[in-house]
Amino acid sequence: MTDFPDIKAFQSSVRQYIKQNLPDELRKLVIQEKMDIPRDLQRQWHRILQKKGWGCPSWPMEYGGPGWNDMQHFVFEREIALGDAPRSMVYGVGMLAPTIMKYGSEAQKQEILPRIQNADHFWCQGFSEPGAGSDLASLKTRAELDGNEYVINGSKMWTSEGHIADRMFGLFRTDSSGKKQYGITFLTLNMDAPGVEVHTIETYDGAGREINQVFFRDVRIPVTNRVGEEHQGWSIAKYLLSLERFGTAEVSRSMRTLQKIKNLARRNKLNDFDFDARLTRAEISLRAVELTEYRMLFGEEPAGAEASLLKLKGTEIQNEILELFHDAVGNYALIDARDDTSVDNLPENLPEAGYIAQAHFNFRKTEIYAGSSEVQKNIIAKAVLGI
Amino acid sequence: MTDFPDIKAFQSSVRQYIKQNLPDELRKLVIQEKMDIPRDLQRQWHRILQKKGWGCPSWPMEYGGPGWNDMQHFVFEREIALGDAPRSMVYGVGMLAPTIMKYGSEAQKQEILPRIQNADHFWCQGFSEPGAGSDLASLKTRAELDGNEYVINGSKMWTSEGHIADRMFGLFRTDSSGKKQYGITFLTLNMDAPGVEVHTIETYDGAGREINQVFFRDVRIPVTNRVGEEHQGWSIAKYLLSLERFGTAEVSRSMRTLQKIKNLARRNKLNDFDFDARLTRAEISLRAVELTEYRMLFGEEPAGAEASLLKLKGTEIQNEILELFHDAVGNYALIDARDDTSVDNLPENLPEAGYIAQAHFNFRKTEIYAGSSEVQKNIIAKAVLGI
Amino acid sequence: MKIQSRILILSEEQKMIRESALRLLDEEFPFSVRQKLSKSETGFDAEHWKLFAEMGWLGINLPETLGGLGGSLVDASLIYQQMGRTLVRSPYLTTLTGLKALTHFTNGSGHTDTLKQVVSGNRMLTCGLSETENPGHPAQTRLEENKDQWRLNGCKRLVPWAGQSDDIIISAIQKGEHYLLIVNANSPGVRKLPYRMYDGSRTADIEFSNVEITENCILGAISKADIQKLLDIETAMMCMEASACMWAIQDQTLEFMKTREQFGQPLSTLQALQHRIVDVYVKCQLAQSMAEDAILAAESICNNSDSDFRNTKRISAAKAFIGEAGRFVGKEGIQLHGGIGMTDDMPIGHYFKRLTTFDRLNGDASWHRRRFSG
Amino acid sequence: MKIQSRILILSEEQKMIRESALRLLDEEFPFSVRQKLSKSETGFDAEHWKLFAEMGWLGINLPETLGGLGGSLVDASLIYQQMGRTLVRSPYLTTLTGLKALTHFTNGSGHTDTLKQVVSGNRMLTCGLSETENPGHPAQTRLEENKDQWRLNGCKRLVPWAGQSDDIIISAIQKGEHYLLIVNANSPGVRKLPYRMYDGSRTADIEFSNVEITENCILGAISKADIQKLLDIETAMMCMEASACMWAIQDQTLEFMKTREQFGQPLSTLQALQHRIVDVYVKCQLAQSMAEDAILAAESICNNSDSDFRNTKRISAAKAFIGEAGRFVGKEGIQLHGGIGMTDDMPIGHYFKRLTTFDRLNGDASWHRRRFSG
Repeated sequence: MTDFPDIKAFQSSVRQYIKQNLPDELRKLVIQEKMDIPRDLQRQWHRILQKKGWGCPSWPMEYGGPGWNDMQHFVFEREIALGDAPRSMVYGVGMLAPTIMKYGSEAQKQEILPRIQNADHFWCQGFSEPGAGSDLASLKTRAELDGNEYVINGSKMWTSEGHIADRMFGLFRTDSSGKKQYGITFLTLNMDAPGVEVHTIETYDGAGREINQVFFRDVRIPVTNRVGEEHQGWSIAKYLLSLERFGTAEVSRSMRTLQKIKNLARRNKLNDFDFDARLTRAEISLRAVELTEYRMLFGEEPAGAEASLLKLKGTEIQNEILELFHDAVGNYALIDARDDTSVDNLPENLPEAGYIAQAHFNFRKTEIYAGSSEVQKNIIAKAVLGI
Repeated sequence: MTDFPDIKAFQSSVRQYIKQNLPDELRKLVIQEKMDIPRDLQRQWHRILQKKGWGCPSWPMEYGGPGWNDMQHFVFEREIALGDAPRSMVYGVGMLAPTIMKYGSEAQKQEILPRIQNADHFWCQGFSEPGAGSDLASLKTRAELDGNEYVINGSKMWTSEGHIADRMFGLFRTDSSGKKQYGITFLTLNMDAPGVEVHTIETYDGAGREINQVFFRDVRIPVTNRVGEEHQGWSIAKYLLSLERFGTAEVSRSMRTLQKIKNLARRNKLNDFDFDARLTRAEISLRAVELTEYRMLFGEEPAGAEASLLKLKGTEIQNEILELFHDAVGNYALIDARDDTSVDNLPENLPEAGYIAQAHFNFRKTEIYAGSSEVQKNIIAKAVLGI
Repeated sequence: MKIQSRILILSEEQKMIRESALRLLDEEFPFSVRQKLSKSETGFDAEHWKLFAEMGWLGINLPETLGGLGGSLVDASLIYQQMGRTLVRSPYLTTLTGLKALTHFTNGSGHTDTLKQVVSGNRMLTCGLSETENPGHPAQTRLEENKDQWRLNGCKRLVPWAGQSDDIIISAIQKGEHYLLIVNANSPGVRKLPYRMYDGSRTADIEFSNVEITENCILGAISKADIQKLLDIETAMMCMEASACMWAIQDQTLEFMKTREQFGQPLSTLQALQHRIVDVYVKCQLAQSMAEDAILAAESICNNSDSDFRNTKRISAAKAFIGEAGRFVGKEGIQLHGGIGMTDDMPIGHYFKRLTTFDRLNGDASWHRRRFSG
Repeated sequence: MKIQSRILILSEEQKMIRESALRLLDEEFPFSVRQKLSKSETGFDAEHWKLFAEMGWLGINLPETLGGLGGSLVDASLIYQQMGRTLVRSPYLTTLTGLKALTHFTNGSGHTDTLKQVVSGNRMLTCGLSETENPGHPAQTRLEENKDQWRLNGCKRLVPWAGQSDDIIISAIQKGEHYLLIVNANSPGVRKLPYRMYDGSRTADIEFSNVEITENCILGAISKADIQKLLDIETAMMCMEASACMWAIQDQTLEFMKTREQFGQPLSTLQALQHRIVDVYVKCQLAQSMAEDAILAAESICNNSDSDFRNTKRISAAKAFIGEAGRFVGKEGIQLHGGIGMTDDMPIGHYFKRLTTFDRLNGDASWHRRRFSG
């Protein structure tokens, strides 16, 4: 493998810092795979990282980021996962900010970026709609120009963290006359604007508040909230979505889950050859994805659409490993972690039973969101194999 | 399960008869999964069965068959497989004969059926063509009416046993003006007619002479060789192909292979948990197919298109089991059984090494022929699920 | 898709049992009611239980002299199958197991009154035979004689609906022999640690500290093989339930695919998705065959006092197959629904949770595979 | 699809090795030639072997002082990768292993002449380290001293190309210690039982009856761990070959799908088949990563005298993964070709046979999984 000088030193400084500064309360929530981590805890952690200049790891130095190379960024994200620290604030830091850097006006940069960097504003994403999921371009929520304002009507679906967000960026229909990719405009808005209503969508796993449907009724926002040209939001969205390509494989998180299974199996002294065989297979498969991710990030030539396979296989193996974890915990994994009495009654030596089922059910979403497995296969077929 | 009185007695009489009358030479070839069983041996065995009236097990009594009910027929086929007897002569006995009984003229019945029953004539099937496999109706081999004769030009592909057959039945294009299912005519012909040429297609597994391409150059056959109406052969073909629906699951043969694996594993004293786990899974899957076959044959309501799943899953599990057999034999399974020296050199206690690889490679065909797995899925989607 | 038996050949009467069960459950137990009950105190509705009693379902396997219908295990399984299809949650199965334990081994003598009250829905009974993940693993709970008094000490884990039950049938060990006891759940020294399960059903660990047991409550000695039989019968019933759950997922997913449009056409027109729903359909068919075979094996076990290892294997094969196939079908069902499949308002996820529970209870697929091949 | 390394970062020189190997092999070893050679006496062509020698491929890992090119294991693996891609069959790999054994453990002293002859293609060398299915299982073949004479007795199973070799390197046991020997294949007492394999390669069981061994032919004592190292290096090379075989199947199948029409449209337009060739593509990518990682691990093994269990595990993970993935891809390749895929004239089935062979040799997937997790 390529040598990156001093990368080991960098890695251990990150590991050390996380270990010493991650609040216990937060670490516990992450270990328990909680989806609804409170806003103030998220902010606290972001600011702890920001003290080192690490709050926005992907940002270039000119915007106050650490200016890391890909390898440093990669190592940082791995240490975050292995250290049971929360995922970084993906919507503001990871998605909107680079988009604003590329497509935003000077005023927008001044306005938006510092507030993300300081975790003053939490962002959410308004892309999908009830009738537009995988087929995003068929979105219908309208933004109509009225003087210096857009008037928004309709609703957005699957909005993660919509209930704790201050701002939303999203795609809105400003013209329906042409082909469906045309007439989409990229806008930002205040979540407390009159006419915005956030309804939680409960998921079958009972993960708590995580995703929402956001309704708009005559919501008025200034034209200056538009990013890029009117009707031309589709290409901005494509850029923004391409930022998700790496990391969605969740390799680091899966590595951490594997550690947990082995730790549990040692305590439980499982002696089930069938289970062992499944676990070994999963471990080897994860290794294949891990090495492929590495190869596509740092290898001979940069990966393009091929990177879709990381999301495809990464989430598949992620769920396989969570299933193994669920099975390793045994029958106490069947309890409903939303019920406090049930959690209190659990045998002391089996804390995993308090969260594994929920995680196991909840993470099935990863094969669905951000381009479902089927969409990833379509992308590979078309963009890589040319069929 | 439904009680069939005396079925046990029937079963043991069949088992007994096979055991006592199956020639050793033939038994050995069947155990070795040979595909090119000589014509005279096949005939000999057919006549041994016919002595008991069992040569044409599916035939009704009026045509000289045993007139068995479905359960007897089912039990008979199972005993044939478990007793290492060869498959019955499917093209003549199993496919053409019932078709003639239903669609043939009185003269055709007189002419064709007794010669099948006595194994005087071996038949082969001329359906597929180089450009018409799964999409059978797009066949192009022409039969043009010229006075009292059809003149055939073109070629047929994948013709099993074409090199030992006396006769062929097949589908030929007599009209190309309408939709492609129209204008197909069902004809029979002599394989020694002038202009017929049989070329063996070698398969990658090296199974010997098994399938052929048959070329026709101005082959002339009398109009009386036509079965049914001109241009209306498609519906006859559909009837004929529906006769294959059961049995193609090859459950009985797979049961026999499982016995062989266990026998071998006992001798080899395998102690490989990973292998054992795979074997147990396969055994349970086969059981699921076996029970489903039984249910569809003898259950509450007769199965229609649902029976496609038997072919689909039966061949899948068949190949899984053959793969396990191959793995159980170990590295000597890698030798090429076509090479006599290699076979002679094999360790004495491992006769399976002399045939398993070839069977393992050869039987991949079962997921392709007689409607590939993909075609079976399309059928189920359309005819059962209505999509 | 209508469930048709083909290995089971049903009488007209049995078909009627099946159809009327489906009609009643569909009517009384729509998904909205299930959702409401999920977070209720007891997890099921006493009115429903009364209805089950009125229909004769609780006493379906009991002789008429004990207030039952004298029906076969297959009869009971047809009702339970429809509970799987409609995702009804109740202590039905554990009640049947408890009654079977009570009557099969003692013919109910001395507990006729309890029996009748259970069958009429006025008293709740459950049965806890396992103490670990391995079904039928020998009991550690001890029955001890001390100064002419019997005392019970130990713990039974995850006894279904034990928190909602008046009586609990358990096994305990005394001088190396197993005994079957019926214990009043409210006796002094009985401590319940209740749990809500993620499928909304209820269960509890039960700790026994020096619980006084009257002679009358010791039903009799029981062999390990006989405990195993009770579990096997219960497992076969579960297989019928689970295979019906699978059909429900198939139906709902197929329906969804036919109506949901993407890129301007119904999902059901996309060939890759067609082949996947076909895979789901095929698993449902295979699972149904296994379930029917298991219930027939269990009926043989019921009817013969001799233990037949072949029957045991038939049930283990079914449990292992349906355990895996059920989870596969559940996952595919959600995936084919897309985001909608993740929502709590859609039944699909709840069927998946039930099928995941099924795989774990009474020994998971891996355990039953080992038992099958052993 | 062009094979690009991404874990391996290649120098310009290494890229040239890879490209020129591909060009040469494509030209000299088209499928028709392979087919012709399958049933020939030796299974490969002496002219090709001469060419390999002229290109310096046989001595690629040897120092220049011994007539080699002084290249790294990665260099050798790039050539062997292209042999996988073009399905070249020859004793190349076992020759390299033999040379490695000869030089690594003895630096070739005393056998310089043999070395040079092998490198120049004038003498054939092979290496047989296993006696059972388990790679590196301790040797039973015995080296015995009798009246100042060394004698060899025992049997080595399935030694690659042993029937075509002049010298065979084997391990034998003497007083509990393992020794590496070089044996003239035509010595009295050596009996060869040759086999043709289904991938057309040749192998043989070699029986030794009282074969006289001169002192000079005893290369030295060798630990079990060192034998294992030789096998691990060979296994990593095989992984590079096999992952290239997989790419060839992917390419050929994709091409077939684009051109073959059914129901009036190319197979490649059917979504269900698209998703399946995507699965094949994904397996190829994953396998390539594993292969590259294995060869890097093997290079570490070459460069360090210390045994590092982590490197061993990396190689086992790769072998297990590619073993299974290769068979999967082979089966899918045939299935997606339909009937055409069954014919001997299409390369696809031959690649599948090679990948099946790959899974078995040097320990199958199941063996390597156990080793990985152990």
